[in-house]
Parts: sequence; C-alpha cells; structure tokens
Amino acid sequence: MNAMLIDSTRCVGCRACQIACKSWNELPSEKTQFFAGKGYQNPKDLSATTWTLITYNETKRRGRFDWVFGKRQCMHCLLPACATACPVTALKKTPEGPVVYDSSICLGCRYCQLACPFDVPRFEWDKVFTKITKCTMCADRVAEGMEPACCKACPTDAIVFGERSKLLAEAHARIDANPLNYVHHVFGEKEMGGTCVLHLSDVPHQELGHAGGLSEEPASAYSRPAMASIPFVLTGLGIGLGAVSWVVNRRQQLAAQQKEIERLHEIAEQAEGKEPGGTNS
Amino acid sequence: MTSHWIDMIHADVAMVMGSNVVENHPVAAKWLARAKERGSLILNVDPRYTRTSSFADHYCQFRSGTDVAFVNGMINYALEHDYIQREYVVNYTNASFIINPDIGFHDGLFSGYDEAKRKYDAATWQYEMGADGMPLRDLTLQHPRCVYQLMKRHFSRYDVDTVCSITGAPREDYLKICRNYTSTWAPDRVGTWLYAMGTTQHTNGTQNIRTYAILQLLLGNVGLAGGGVNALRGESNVQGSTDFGLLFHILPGYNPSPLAAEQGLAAYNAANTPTSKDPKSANWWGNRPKYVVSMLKAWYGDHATAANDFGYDFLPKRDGDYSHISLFEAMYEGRIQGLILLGQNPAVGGPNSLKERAALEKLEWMVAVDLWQTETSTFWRRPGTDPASVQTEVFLLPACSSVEKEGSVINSGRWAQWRYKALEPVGESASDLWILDSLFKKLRAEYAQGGALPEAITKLNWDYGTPEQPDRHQEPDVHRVAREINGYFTRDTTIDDKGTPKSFKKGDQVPGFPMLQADGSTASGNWLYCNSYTGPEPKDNKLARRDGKDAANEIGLYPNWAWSWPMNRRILYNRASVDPAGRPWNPKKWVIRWNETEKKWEGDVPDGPWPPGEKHPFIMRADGHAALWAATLKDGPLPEFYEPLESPQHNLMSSVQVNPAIKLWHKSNPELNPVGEEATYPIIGTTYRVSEHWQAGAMTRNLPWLAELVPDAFVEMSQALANQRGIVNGDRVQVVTARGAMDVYALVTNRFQPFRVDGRLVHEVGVVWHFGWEGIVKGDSANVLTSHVGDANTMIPEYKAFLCDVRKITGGVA
Amino acid sequence: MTDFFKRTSSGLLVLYALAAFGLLLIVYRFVMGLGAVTNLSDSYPWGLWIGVDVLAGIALASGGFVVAGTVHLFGANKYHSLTRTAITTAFLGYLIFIFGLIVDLGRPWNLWRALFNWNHTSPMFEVAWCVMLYTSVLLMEFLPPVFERFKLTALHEKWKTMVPWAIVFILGIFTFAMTDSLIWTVVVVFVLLFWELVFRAGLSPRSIQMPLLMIIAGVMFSTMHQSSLGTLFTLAPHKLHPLWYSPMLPVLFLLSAVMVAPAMVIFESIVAERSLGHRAHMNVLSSLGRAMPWLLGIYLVVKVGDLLARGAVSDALSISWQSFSWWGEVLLGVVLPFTLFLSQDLVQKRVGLLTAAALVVLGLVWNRVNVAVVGMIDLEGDVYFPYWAEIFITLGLISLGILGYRLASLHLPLHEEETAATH
Amino acid sequence: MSPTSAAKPDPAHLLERLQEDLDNLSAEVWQMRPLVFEPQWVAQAAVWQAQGRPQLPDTVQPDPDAVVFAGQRLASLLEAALPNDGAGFQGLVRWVQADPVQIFDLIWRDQGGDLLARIRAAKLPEELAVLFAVLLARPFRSWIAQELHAESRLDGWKEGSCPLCGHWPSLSLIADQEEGRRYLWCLHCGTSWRHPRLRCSFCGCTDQAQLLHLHLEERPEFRLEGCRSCKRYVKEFRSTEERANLPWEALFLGTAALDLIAADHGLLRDSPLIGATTRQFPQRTQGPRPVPGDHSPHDHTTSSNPEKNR
Amino acid sequence: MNLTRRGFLGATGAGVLGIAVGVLGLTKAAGASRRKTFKTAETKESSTICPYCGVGCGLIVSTRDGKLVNIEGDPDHPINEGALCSKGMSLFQVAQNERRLQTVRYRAPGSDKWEEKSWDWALTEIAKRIKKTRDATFKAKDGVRLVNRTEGLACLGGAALDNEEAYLYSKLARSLGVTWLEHQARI
Repeated sequence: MNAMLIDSTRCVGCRACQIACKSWNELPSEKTQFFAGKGYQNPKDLSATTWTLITYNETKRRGRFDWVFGKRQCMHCLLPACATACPVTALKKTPEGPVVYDSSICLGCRYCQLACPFDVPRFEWDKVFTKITKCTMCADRVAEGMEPACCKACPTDAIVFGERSKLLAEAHARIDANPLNYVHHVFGEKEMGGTCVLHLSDVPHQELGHAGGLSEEPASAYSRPAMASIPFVLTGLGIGLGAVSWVVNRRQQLAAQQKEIERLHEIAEQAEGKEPGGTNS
Repeated sequence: MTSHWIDMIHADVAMVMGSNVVENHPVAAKWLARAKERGSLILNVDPRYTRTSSFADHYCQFRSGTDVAFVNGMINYALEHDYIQREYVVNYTNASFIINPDIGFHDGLFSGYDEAKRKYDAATWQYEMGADGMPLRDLTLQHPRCVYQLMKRHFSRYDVDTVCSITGAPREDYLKICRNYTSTWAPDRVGTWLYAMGTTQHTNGTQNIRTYAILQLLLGNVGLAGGGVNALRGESNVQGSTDFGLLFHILPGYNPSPLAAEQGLAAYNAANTPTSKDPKSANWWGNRPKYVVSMLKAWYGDHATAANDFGYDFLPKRDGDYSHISLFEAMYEGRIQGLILLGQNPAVGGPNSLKERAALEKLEWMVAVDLWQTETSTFWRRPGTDPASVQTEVFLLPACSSVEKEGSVINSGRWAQWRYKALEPVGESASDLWILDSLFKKLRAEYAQGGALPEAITKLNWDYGTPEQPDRHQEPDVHRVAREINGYFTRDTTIDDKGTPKSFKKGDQVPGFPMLQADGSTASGNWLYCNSYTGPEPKDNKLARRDGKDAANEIGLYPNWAWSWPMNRRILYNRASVDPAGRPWNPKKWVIRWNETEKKWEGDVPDGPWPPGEKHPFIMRADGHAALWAATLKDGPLPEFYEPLESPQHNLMSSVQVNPAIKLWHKSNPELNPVGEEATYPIIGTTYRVSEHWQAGAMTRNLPWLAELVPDAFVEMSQALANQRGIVNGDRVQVVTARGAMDVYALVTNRFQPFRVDGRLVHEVGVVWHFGWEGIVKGDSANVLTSHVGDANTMIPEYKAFLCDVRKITGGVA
Repeated sequence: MTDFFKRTSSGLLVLYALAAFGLLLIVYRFVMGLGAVTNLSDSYPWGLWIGVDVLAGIALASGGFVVAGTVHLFGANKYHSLTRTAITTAFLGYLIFIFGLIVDLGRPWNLWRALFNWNHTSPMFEVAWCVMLYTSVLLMEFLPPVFERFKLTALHEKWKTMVPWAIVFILGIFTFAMTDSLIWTVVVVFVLLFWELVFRAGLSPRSIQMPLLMIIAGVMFSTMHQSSLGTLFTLAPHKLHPLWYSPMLPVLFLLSAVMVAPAMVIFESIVAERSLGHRAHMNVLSSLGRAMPWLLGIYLVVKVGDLLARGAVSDALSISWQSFSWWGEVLLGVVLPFTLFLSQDLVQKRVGLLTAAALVVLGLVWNRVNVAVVGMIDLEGDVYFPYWAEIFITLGLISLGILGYRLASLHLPLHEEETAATH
Repeated sequence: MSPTSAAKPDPAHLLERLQEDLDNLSAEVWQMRPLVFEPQWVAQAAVWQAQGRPQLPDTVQPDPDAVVFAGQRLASLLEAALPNDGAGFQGLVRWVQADPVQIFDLIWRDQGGDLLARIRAAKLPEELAVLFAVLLARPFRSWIAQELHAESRLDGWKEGSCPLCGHWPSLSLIADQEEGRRYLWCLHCGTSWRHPRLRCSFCGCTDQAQLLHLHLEERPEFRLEGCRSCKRYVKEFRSTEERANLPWEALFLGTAALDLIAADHGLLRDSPLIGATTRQFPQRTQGPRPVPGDHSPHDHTTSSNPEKNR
Repeated sequence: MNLTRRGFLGATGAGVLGIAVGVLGLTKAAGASRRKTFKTAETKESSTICPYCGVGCGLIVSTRDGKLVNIEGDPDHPINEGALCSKGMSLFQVAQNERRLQTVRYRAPGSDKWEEKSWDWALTEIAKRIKKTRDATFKAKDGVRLVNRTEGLACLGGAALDNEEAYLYSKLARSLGVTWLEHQARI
C-alpha cells in the first residue's frame, strides 16, 4: 500500500510541488488575485484545477513567532468516506494506495463532497459536462513505477513516497530522534480509520489547515448500523404488515359476513311478519 | 563564492545575512537542511521574517542599511573576547603589518579626505615600508600602529548597546547571534557566510562585504571546507558574464579595461601589474601581461603583433565612470543614441525606473534581444505614454531558451557546466551566439567599405564555421568558441614547465594558464578558463564531464563533475586551510593535505604547487596576506558605519551622515533625482524578491503556473504600522517616495516588526519588484521608488534602503 | 388562446407562468451548467433543491403509503375516500422529485449506472433504488382510477392478478441489491409469497379491490428510503450542526414523514376542495386531525429526547442562526400545531384544520431545509443563500406538480362519489 | 497472443512462478551452507574495488553435492516453466542430469569457450543451455554477494560492469523513488549497483547524442538504452519497488520484445548469456570499445593478459 | 510488484514466453516467424542546466521526435540530486509557451504597433545603425591621448547569456570601442 509522508518542518514553502502537480496533470492556472492566506498562499483553496495547495500559516512556536507551511491534498484514506458515500463506486480505493475516480460512471450527485471530512473533492461548477476532480496520488505515474510528481519535485525531501508501514516507522523514528522538534502525533495515522497521506509537524496540525477533531473510526462506521438493518427491517415489515392486514381484514370479513347473516335474518323475519303474526324477536 | 554549494554541509554555523537563501536559492536549502541534521546551527539576520528565518535556528531583525554597524559589533565582540584563531590571523592576514605613521581617523573620516572632491587620498593608508622594500610587521600584534591594534581601537566604538540602538536589533537576539557565530573561532569549527543583494545593494555595499571578510578572517574560516565568504548569485550565468568582462571597468579575466592615461601596452602593464619584493608572495596578478597579450592574440589573431602592441590600441580607453547609473544619466541627457540589450530588462530592474524609462525615449534606436516581449522593449507604449511622442526605433529580436541551444554556464560556485541542445528553437527564434555572429558578419561587411577605424572590426579574428551570409539553420560552432576561450598556441613553442621543457605545436590547446606567454606565442580568450578545453575533440571539453567520483577527502568537491576555474580548484584560498606546516586546521574535513612522503598535495587543487610554507596562501594579493586592512578601497581601509542616503535616523557613530566617497547624483544631475526627507517620508522602504518570480519577471510572469502563485505586486508591513494608517490586509495602498509612487496590495503581517532605533519606534515596509506592464500578471516595479545613488567602489544602486510613505487608497482612486 | 386566459382563474395563470418559467430555467441550466443557475459551491454542494425538492418533496409524498397503509392494512375504512387522492399526490410528488433530482445531478445521463454499479455502504445507493422501485409501485397503485376512467376492465383484472407477482419480483431484486446475499432475498420472497397465498385463500380474491401485497410493498419501500434520507447525513458528522446531527436521523426522518402524511392529506383535500370543488368530507378530515396530536407528540418526544441524549442542549440555548432556526422549526412546526389539533372545535372547522395542517407541512419543510442547508457548517465561514433561479425552478416544479394533480383529479375518478358511480 | 501459449496459462503467471521457484532454489542452496565465508575477502574486496576489479574471490569451491542438488532442482523447475518443443529441450534436461558438476565447474571458472564447445558438441539449444549454466552458478555467486555486500560498500564502484563478478549488466532500473537514480543489475550474481544516467554502461561514452532510448510506443516505461558508439544496449525500466523484492529474472525474460527491437536497430546484444562465459575486465577506454561479436562463436579463451584475467 | 497487474507482458504483443523462447534462439524458426513489427518510438534524453538562479541545478530533458516530452531533475547531479524548485519545475512552460517571441519585430519611430520583419532585414538595418552611430560619435583622440572609443553606443546585458555568447559579446563591443558596457551584475 503506497503512501506519502509530508514533513512540514522540512517544507520551505517553495511550492515546487504545486507546479509539478499542474505540470504532470496539465491543469490550467486560475485567475488569482493578491493572496489568500497569511503569507503568499495562492490559489485560495483546492479547486477543480488545483489539486494540491501549500498553506502559509503565521503562528507561535515555543513562544517565538514562526511561519509554517502545510500541504492540503486528498488524504487517500484507507476506508474513504467518499468511496463509502458514492452510490455508483465512481470513487474507490485501489490496492496500490491511491483513491481513484472514474468519471464515466459518476452521477455528479456531489455526495462525496459532503461526506469528505477533509473537504477535498471539487466539482466543475462552470461546465455542463462536469466531473469531480481531486488529487489522484498520480495513480498513472505510480502504475508506471514512478513516484507522484510532487514527491519527485520536492527539493528538501519534505514529501517522501513509499510503503505506508515503512513511512509510519520513519515518521515515528523522526519524532523519537528529536522529540522537541515534532508534535508527537502523525496526522493521518488513525484519522478516519487511517489515511495514506501522513503529516509530521512541529506545530499542532490544525494550525496547518488540517481538519480537526476527527474520530478514529472510518466514515462507513457511521452509516453501517442503518445500512445493516435493511434486511431485518424488510423482513420484519413484511411479516408484521402481512399479519396485521390479515388479522384486520379477516375480522372485517367476519364482521361483514355477520352483518350479511343478520340482514338475511331481518329479511327473513320481515317475510314471516307478513304471514301469520311473526314472532318479532 | 570562495567555496561552492555543496560545501555548506560542512559548516558548523551558517550565517545567512543579506540573503533569503531558502526563497531565492531553494535547492541550497537542501544542503543547509543536511547541515542542520548534522547538528549545525543556521543563523538568519534580516529586517523581515522570511521563509529562511522560519528554516533557521536563530533569527534577529535589524534595520535595513545598518549592516556595517551590525557586523562591526560582531567583530568587536570577537576582538573583545579574543575569539580569533590567532595562528591563522598572524600568519595569513595583514594583521601584523604596520601602517603609515600619518594614518588617522577622526569623527567618521579617515585621513586624506578631500571634502570638495569627496575623495580620499590613500597615501596615508599604505604599509610602512622597511629598508628592504618589505612592509614592516610586528608578529606580536602589540605595535600601536599594527593593523590589529588599529582594528581593536576602531571597532571598540561598536559596543553592543550602540549597535542595538542603531540597528534596532533586540539585545538578547543580537548577543545570541554574536555568541553562536564567533564560536567558530576554534580551528576545528568553521562558519560559512551566505550573502546576496541584501548586502551589496547599499551605498556602503562594499564595506558590508568587507565586514564579513574581516570577521571570517579573524575566525579563520576562509579557505576551509564549510567556510568562506559566499555570494549567492541570482542569475544562471551572472558569474560567467562577469568573468567575460561585460562590465565597463574590466576585460575578460578581470583585467582592468585600459584607462585613457594608459597609452600603450607597456604603460597599461606598468599601471596594472602589482609587484612584490617578498619572495614568499606569489603575487599572481604579476602574470597579468601574459593574460592580456594572450587575450589580444585571441581577438586580433595574426594582426596582433609585438609591433602594434598586439592590437592594444584598438581597445577603447575609458575616462571616468561608465556604470549603470551614469549610463542612464548620460542617456537622459541624450548623449547616447543607440542601445543594444541582450536579455536585460532595465525598465523594471534599473533603479529610479521612471527616470530610466524617460531616458530610453531619448534614444534614436534600440535593439532588444529576449525570449519575451519585455517592458524595456515596449517602453514607448508604457502606461501614461503617447507612442507618437517617442521617436525611438526598436528592433525586438526573438532569442531561444536555454534548452534550445548548446553552450556552458557557470554557477555561483564557479562550476562551469555544459548544456546540450534538446529542441530546435521555437518559431524564428535564434540563439544569442548566432545573433552576435550574424551581426558581426553584417558589421564586417559594412566596415569593409570604410568608416571610423575599420580595422578594429575587420581585423578581428572571428571565424566560427558559419557562412558569410547568415543562415539561421547553421549555428556557429560553440566548441570552437570554447576552445578559443581556453586558448591555443599560435606557433610551435617550447616552455619550461617547472624545470622540464615542454614543446607544443601550433594550434595545440594550452593545458593551463601557467603556460600562457606574454610574447604572443599563446592566445586565450579568458585566462581563467584556460584548462577548461584542453583538446581538439568535444570529449576534451571538461565542462561536459559528468563523473560523480568525489576527491580523496570525500567532502563533496566532485572534481570530475564539470570544471571550475581556476584550474578546477573547488575551494579558493585553500592553502589557508592548512597550518604553515601543511597540516589541515580541521583534520575531520581537510580540503588539501601535504603528503610528506610523496612530496605532493592531496585533495583539492591547491592554490599553487609550492610545498607548504613556501608561499603565503592569499596568492592573488600582492603581499600574499588576506586584507584585514584594505588600502585599495575608495571609502576607507576599515568599514565605518554611515546611514543610507535616505534615512530616518542621524548617524550615531559620527557627524558624517552619508558615505563620504559616493557620488551624489541629486546634486550633479538634480532632474528626476530628488532625495526624500524623513518629515514627508517617515517609513524605511526596501525591495526584495519572492521564490515564485525571478528578477525583472519576464521569465516567470509569462508562465501561467507561476503567475497564478504570485499574481500581484504587494507591500509587506507590520500590524502596528497598518493600524496606525488604518490599513487592513488586502487593501489597495499607494507607496510613495520623492521619486515615484505605485499602487499595490497591502500584506499586513507579523513578519515585519517596528525597530526601536535610538529610543524611538521606526517602521519599515518592503515591496516586491518583479512586476511590470507586460506578461500575464501585471503591476509596476518597486524600482519606481528607488534612487540613483550607488556604492563608492562598485556604483551598485542603493535598492535596499530608502524613505517612503504608505497611504491607503480610499474611494475611487484605483 | 385568448379565451383560455379569460377562462382560467388568476391562480391557475400564476401556476402556468411559474411552471413555464421553471422549465425555461431548467433548459438554461443544462445549457450553461450548474454554476450559472445556482449559488452552490464546493463548501455547499447541496442547497435548496436537495432541501426542498428531494428531502421535503419525498416526505410530503408520504401521504400515499400512510393513508393506503391505514386504510387497507389497518382496516380504517373511513378514510377510504382519501386513498386515491393521497396516492395521486404521492405519485406526482415522486415524479416531480425525480425531475428535480435530474436537474440537480451533475451528470444525470449516468443515472442508470446505479442499477449496475452497486455500493452497499452508500445510503444514496439505497435511496436511488428505493425511489425507482417505489415510483413503480406508486404507478401500480395509481392505475385503477385510470382503468376505470377509460373502462379498461380487462386490463384492470389482469392488473389485479399480475401485481402481486410484480411486487414479489421487485422486492426480491431490491433485497438482493441491498444485501447482495441470496439468503435474505429468499427469506423476503418467501414471506411475501406466504402472505399472498394466505390472502388469496383466506379472503375472497375478487372482493379485495386493492392487492394487499402492493400496499405492503409501498409501506416497506417508504420506510426504507424515508429513513435512509436521514442516513445520508449521518456520513457528515463534521459538517452537520450538532442540533440536527444524530445517529437517530433515520428514525427522526421516518417519524416526521409519517407525522406529516395526515396533515398533508388534510391540507391538500381542503385546498383541492376550494379550487376543484370536490366536497371534502369534514368528518373524515377531522378524525384525521384528531390523530395528529398523537403523531406530533411522539415525534416531539423522540426529537427532544434525542437532543438531550446527545447533550446538544447547550447548542440549542446558544445564540446562533442555527439555534433560531431550530427553535422555529420545533415551535412552529410541531408544538403550535399540536395545541391547535387538541382544541376540539378547531378540528371541526375547515380553517382550523387547514392552518394546523399547513403549519405541520411548513415545519417539515423547514426541518429538511435545516438539515440540508442551514445546519451545514463551513470552516471558511462561507454562507449560502439560494440564487433566485434556484427558487424559481423549485416553484416551477411545485406548480407543475399542482397542475398535474389538478389534471388528474379532473379527468380521473379519484373521489368517493365518482368511484361509487362507476362501481 | 501467440498460438502456442494460448493453451498455457498467461505467460506472466508462468514467469512469476519461475521467479518464485528461482528465489526458493537460491534460498535452499544458501541453507546448505555450500561455501565457507572467509573474513579477509572483505578487505580484499575493498582493495580490488579501488582498482576497478570485481570483488569475487577466486579461490573458493562450493561442495559438489550442493551443486548436484541445485542441478536437479533447476532441471525440474525449467521443465515446468519452459514449453517443451520436441527434442531440443529434452536433450538439455538429460545433459544436465548427466553431469551438473562438470558444467558448474566450467561456468564457475568462467571457461566460456569450453562450455560452449561442449554445448555445441551435445547439439543443444545454445542460449538456453548457457542460461541454464548461469542459473546453476547463480545461487552460489549470490550467496557470496550477500555476505560480501553486508560489509563492503559498493558506492565507490564507478564501472559499468558488475562490481562482484565483472559481467555486463543485464537490466537497468530507474528508481523513481530515489529521485530517478539509476541502478544496473547482473543476472549472474543478482547484485545491483549505482551507475549515472546519460552514460553508456559498456563504453562509458557520455556524448548524449550517441545514446538512444527505444521503447514500445504505448509503454514508454519499459525501454532499452542503446549506445551508437559501441552498438550495445541494456534494457531499462522504472519502478518505486524496493530493489530487493523486484522480480529481476522475470523482468529480464519478460521484456524479450525489447531485445527484438534492439536487433531491428542493429544493436548487438552483447549477450549477457554469451558474455557470461568470459570474465572480461572491461578496460574503460573513452572511445568505442571493440565489439566482441554477437552470437557467432569466437575465441572465449581467457584474454592474453593472465594477470588481468586472474 | 506482481507482473500480471503490470500487464506489460501482454502489451509486448505475442505471449512473452513464446518470444523469450524465440529470442533465446531455442527454436530459431519459431522465434523468427513470431516476430512482430513493434510500433517503436525513440526518446532522446539530454542534460541541461536551469536558466534561473545561480545554484546551477541539473535537469534531464526528454524529447520524442523533436517534441518536448518531459523535464525532470538530474539525479546524478551532485548539487540538486534530482530535486527542483518551483521555477525549475516550470522550465517546461518556458520551452512550450505561446507567449514566447517567435518573429522578428520592428517598431518605427512614433508608431504604436509592431511590424514583423525578416532576420536578414533586421540584422542589416541594425548593422547600418551601429555603423552610423559609431562613426558619428567615434573619438580617436582625446587631446593628445589615443582613446579610440565611441560614447554614442551603449551595450547592456547578458547575465543569462552562455559563457561563449558573453565572450563574443564582449569581443564585439570592445572592438566597436564601446565603453558603455554594463549588465545585471551591477544592478
């Protein structure tokens, strides 16, 4: 299972990765104006033509002012919320690691945008023949035995590509090697059931623009109880409704027969009344 | 750079001052990161908290323009605590030299200052010579007039409190920087100093570098692995264009271009060839006549004979100052009719851009050669100009990019590397080589019918394998040019090479510049590059070598990768990295080592073949010793602090407000050269670059992906200043100086903090200068704000400190 | 044409105008893309259309299965007269919903993909299947009046015999699709077949006008997707405001759908009576009205109980748009109608019934909009307000629905007297 | 898909199984401890590496019964993997079973000429027989490589040939995960070593105009790097896999189509199979190296200079 | 890496083992007949140095029949070891950019637009103008001293020029007697 380890302490904010991503995926540039973040952040956020973004954050670290850079992109979760949500499996997790998207079967319902806890999938609002766009961990390059374009471009090796277990070990080794220099938490190790993009940082991860307060269970855990109950509810209803309607209709039928019988009696009595003094009961 | 990029890894402490290495040389950050992993400290001193500061271990802010005060204080700190490598200083620097008895320094001025001419007479700064013609020395460094004592007295005025008051640096940060950096005085610890335009672009730019050199020499860091004074140059071949003399004051190989007073080659040689009586001084510039003659032979070939001084008379003799500022001042006065530009964009990059753009209109014709339609090529239709009123003819020739032509470039670390041609030039673009070659062919044809001094052109030795009629599909043979630069024998000669006679045939390539002769038997376009192309075949082109084998000392010299001048030496002055007996100061990271048994040097190419102790290490200096005391500079033998031309603060060190030796253009050419006062322009302004754009911006603002990252020019200011002016992040503001104004966005940030200077708060703002009216993203260059005032020695403009004001643009005024 | 304008009442004119304008905008949407017609963005992928057309639309169409269920399954024959109108409303409601969904989908031409690319973990997958199949069930329920109108008795008889087997088949596929396991499919099919045989044997087949199995299927499908519309939002714990987010969302959605059914029927009958002149049987409606407080009460208890259980009371008491909107929904939508329905005389009068029912319907729509739009928190603080075109398209669709209903009730024997006449 | 293999399972499965069998064979032979590792080999390896000479110690002789075992296992293994087209193949199996030690001895002491003579005498399919011999010696050489390279470093080695056994590389990997660095791989001992890109591994020519990269139009990631000056080539591919667990043998056999392309372009396959039989120490001359001839039999006897060919 | 997924075996046309067997000459006849002409392409790779800052990073440019295919960092280059910064990464867009100047342009005095001209015309005109300006402002003597300089002509530029180009530019300018010779090193 391939993964990426992004160490924001090594990132110097040169954004070679943003260019490499646009270059390899041939994404057009956006009309941007001035800056969006606290530093030179552009464009403002991920978009249909920007699949990865360096965030510029001014913060305090150990009492001193610091300027730290985070990298926003698809986290390629192990059990992705978007794949769980997508009604037609247009988004699915591949064994090699990347979560890939197939526009030929996508409905465009945008449920994946709602479900994604990291707010990553983007939609082409301005086009008629639209599709969902997001970072694909360069699945085509990985398939050809190459590492993703942003890993290849990073001059200070802040982004490293490799086997997830190995990268996790490397991340913890780095934390143990200089404990003062890192927050003792690898973002992505457990979030939403664990992701294939792991972040190391010397400031709390939320300050780098990463989503906070995420649970450790995968998204499917939220919808599983309801979805799992379908067959039981179906059968239960089938039996229950059938029984109730049977009982009620049976009773009504009997009541109807009873009334029928009584009506017959009345007719019969009226008929007797006309003859010698019927015993009107 | 005296060392090179990879060498930074060996630094125990790396000082980044006057440079934003992480933003403007990002890949260098890789080597600093590895140094950091090895546990070395990165220090960063910058008016603004940049990406380098966030990368560094310690950061200290200081007011733009006060670099001399800051580092003089560090020198004083080192001298006071005796953090100096004594053996290195005594043996290898001129600390022990005695100075002329009449030397004096009073109230900020050295002796010999002529107020009217604003010039020094350096007679009183010279060494006191002994009877044998050798300078007097006191190795105990006690003599009151020895350089060491003069320095102690001079720098003692820069105590920590005064320096912090001038520079606005917080005291504890300043002390932390001093303590950490001066810790490299120990022989086995070494510090490297990385600087760039932040240091040089001041009125006392040269003295800024002098302070670094003095401190590095005192700490014994020059010549060692992980040491040296390293200028991080901004362009891929600015080192090469300087090596080949594209500056008014030098010819290729740093030989001075002839002055009007130097009539004839003999006079030139006499004036420019230093002599030394000290047998132990190599005085390498003593070989200058060989190099100049060889160059002239390369230029004028057979026509250059001893009789006609090898064509010396053809060279133009200059009189006065022809630097960039004087050039545009002359152009403004209409004294220049024609301008040829090869890949330069002064309309954005030049200081006081409004005056320079106005000057361009005075031209009759202009030739611009570039990859893009630059601002300079369309100055005639810049915003606010009526093209009809501009009578200049403009030729805009399309040049091809670096991947569409073959040739070599030399990087900041003096590695000359070969580039292969991967693609055909796009459209009708052509390489600059072809353009120059074709232009010359046309000129030769024109001058065949006569004109002023036609021989200067027609007799040029110019044949690079292209037909007489230029044809774009026939490139000049770049290898032939490279071989001419290296140099060849013009006739069969035998030379004694260290005793053994060696004979060469006519046309053989010269193996190295020690073989160059002054008698015209050798020709070499640039002596520094002799040894770069030592054979007739492309495989002898050392610039194209790609062998990654490291030298024996395994410190990342990579001697077989490409080639570096001189003679493939990777670290300059590396003889200073060993003690007089030849033992490396720092055995763990030795650069060169004397092998006693085999009687030869190991490791890097040494500064000269002599065994240890036979020659002083600083071979390019006449006396062979590093210059703590530099008598050749125009504004003082020792660095003295003066305020920038436009400064909000009077000089606390002396009554001399501004560098006494600079030319004051606002007095000689007042038009469009006003100087702002603090009253109307209270805020310090500076200019800088961002990682995503490059120089005048043509090469990046025309690229959609880079344009998207930094789309607009902006001014960065502190939160305090923003609050004071009612400005919010993202507002359109106007930055205005006495010379010009520009509308930009305001980036309010905590990365700028006000400075406490002389007890009061002073604000500083910084503006990015890459922008112009061409390209995908447009704007204006911060150089409409900067002024025509330059450094005393180099005339480099003072971009980094001026006075400005920032006003919020309210309402409709967009 | 001119007399057409004179003849139709001003109200109808407005409906025709809205419907036409809505259709025009829909065409514009498909020419220019979603961005040109909506204020939707990456932080608000779902807006008014999902809130109103989808969530509220389906909930309000619950009348169909609730009324049919109570009448046919629970024997409450007195509401018999309402079944046909309720089913018509439901059927038209679902058609409008599907049309609205197509407008909202980015790539509607792939809708059929849902049939072949199965994803059992996705609530949307279940909603898609349920809606497709339930619409077909509704179509079946809707057919009898059509047969009667066009006197296709042969078809009617064939319909009666074929429907049960169609239902078994539909439910079979549905179960298999949902569970991907043959065992469950067999179980469900067995149960249904069992009841069908029992019904056939026990009750006289002919006498039952409506095959019970179809009604059961109607109720089953509705329970499925009314609840799974709620499950949709369980996947977005980090985005939906704690006031609405809860694991009980499916139950809340189902309960509110059931609760609004009678109110919708009341509302629609009274309105239909005014415009179409069909006498609404006050006694039937008021008895429905009397059932309302029970439903409102249960829903309120579950909703508030769930809020307390999740400890989100503090959010309710805090000052924010969300809390105002929550209180509005609960007070106006549930508590006020609860009190109105309790007062005996009000239940008798048309006006009273109409206002109370309208309030319940309004409350339901408000709840759905809250969950889909108001409750969505955006980190960067963008605020979403529907673009005017979105509103007009929604109005256009609703008016189409109403016009459809009007057409149906004019031409089809939906009402009591008509059915009696043709019997 | 070619007719013959239609019946058989997809060739990739075949190759994958062959790869696993070969790895298992090496593991089994290693467990038998056929060789005694002498510590001074490490020091000697460092000295030889500095001189540009392969590190394989020459005075070592694995014990014969390990060789016999390897021979049997290899024969059975190839029988399963390769299609048996009539007589040619059966003869080979019998030839191996007859006297594996003799074959092993020839290949171990790199007596290529004698080995070829015997193969031709037995009228066996030449290439496959040599492949068989190489695979026979492979476990023993790779064991030494394993032990040696645990201690002695390889990064000082700048030659194009194998640092351990001196043969020409059979495959070239571009390790994209390590910034695109290039590693060459030797079929004979399984060693992979770092070698610069844009440089012919055979003649060291760095004139980039001479180098060419040919590949199938739609599969650019599998290509061959050829050199116009010395007319030789090596097959090259990109991967982010760890070098240790790459299926090298399967890749070598699987990319045979590239060999065909090379032949079309007049690049001589200085067949590592034929080349295997002679341990040339490539004298790195800057210019094009004399082409040692392709399939045509030529004198494989040891080169004239004994000291060189130790 | 399992081979089947990679599918490269299939892609090489015939069943590879058949080919392998063929190529290895096991069954020479079979091998030859199965030979399929493969649609091959040639990728040329060459090294270059980044035109932006002074670090001098190495890059590898790959082109396929004259068209730029990819630019990546040069892994064997000791300074950048295959890494690049944002500007280096964008070199692809310098080589392929429709905003690049592709024709010779001339602007007549007072005109407000460019005219497209041929190279030959432009070079001839420029040579004429240089000659006119040089001859007009050439000063052989300054008083008694021989100076041979022309101050009417200024030459700017070339920190991005190659060394060989800078050398020829310096040689040409000095031969013309130009003293106004400057470039970016001083600004």
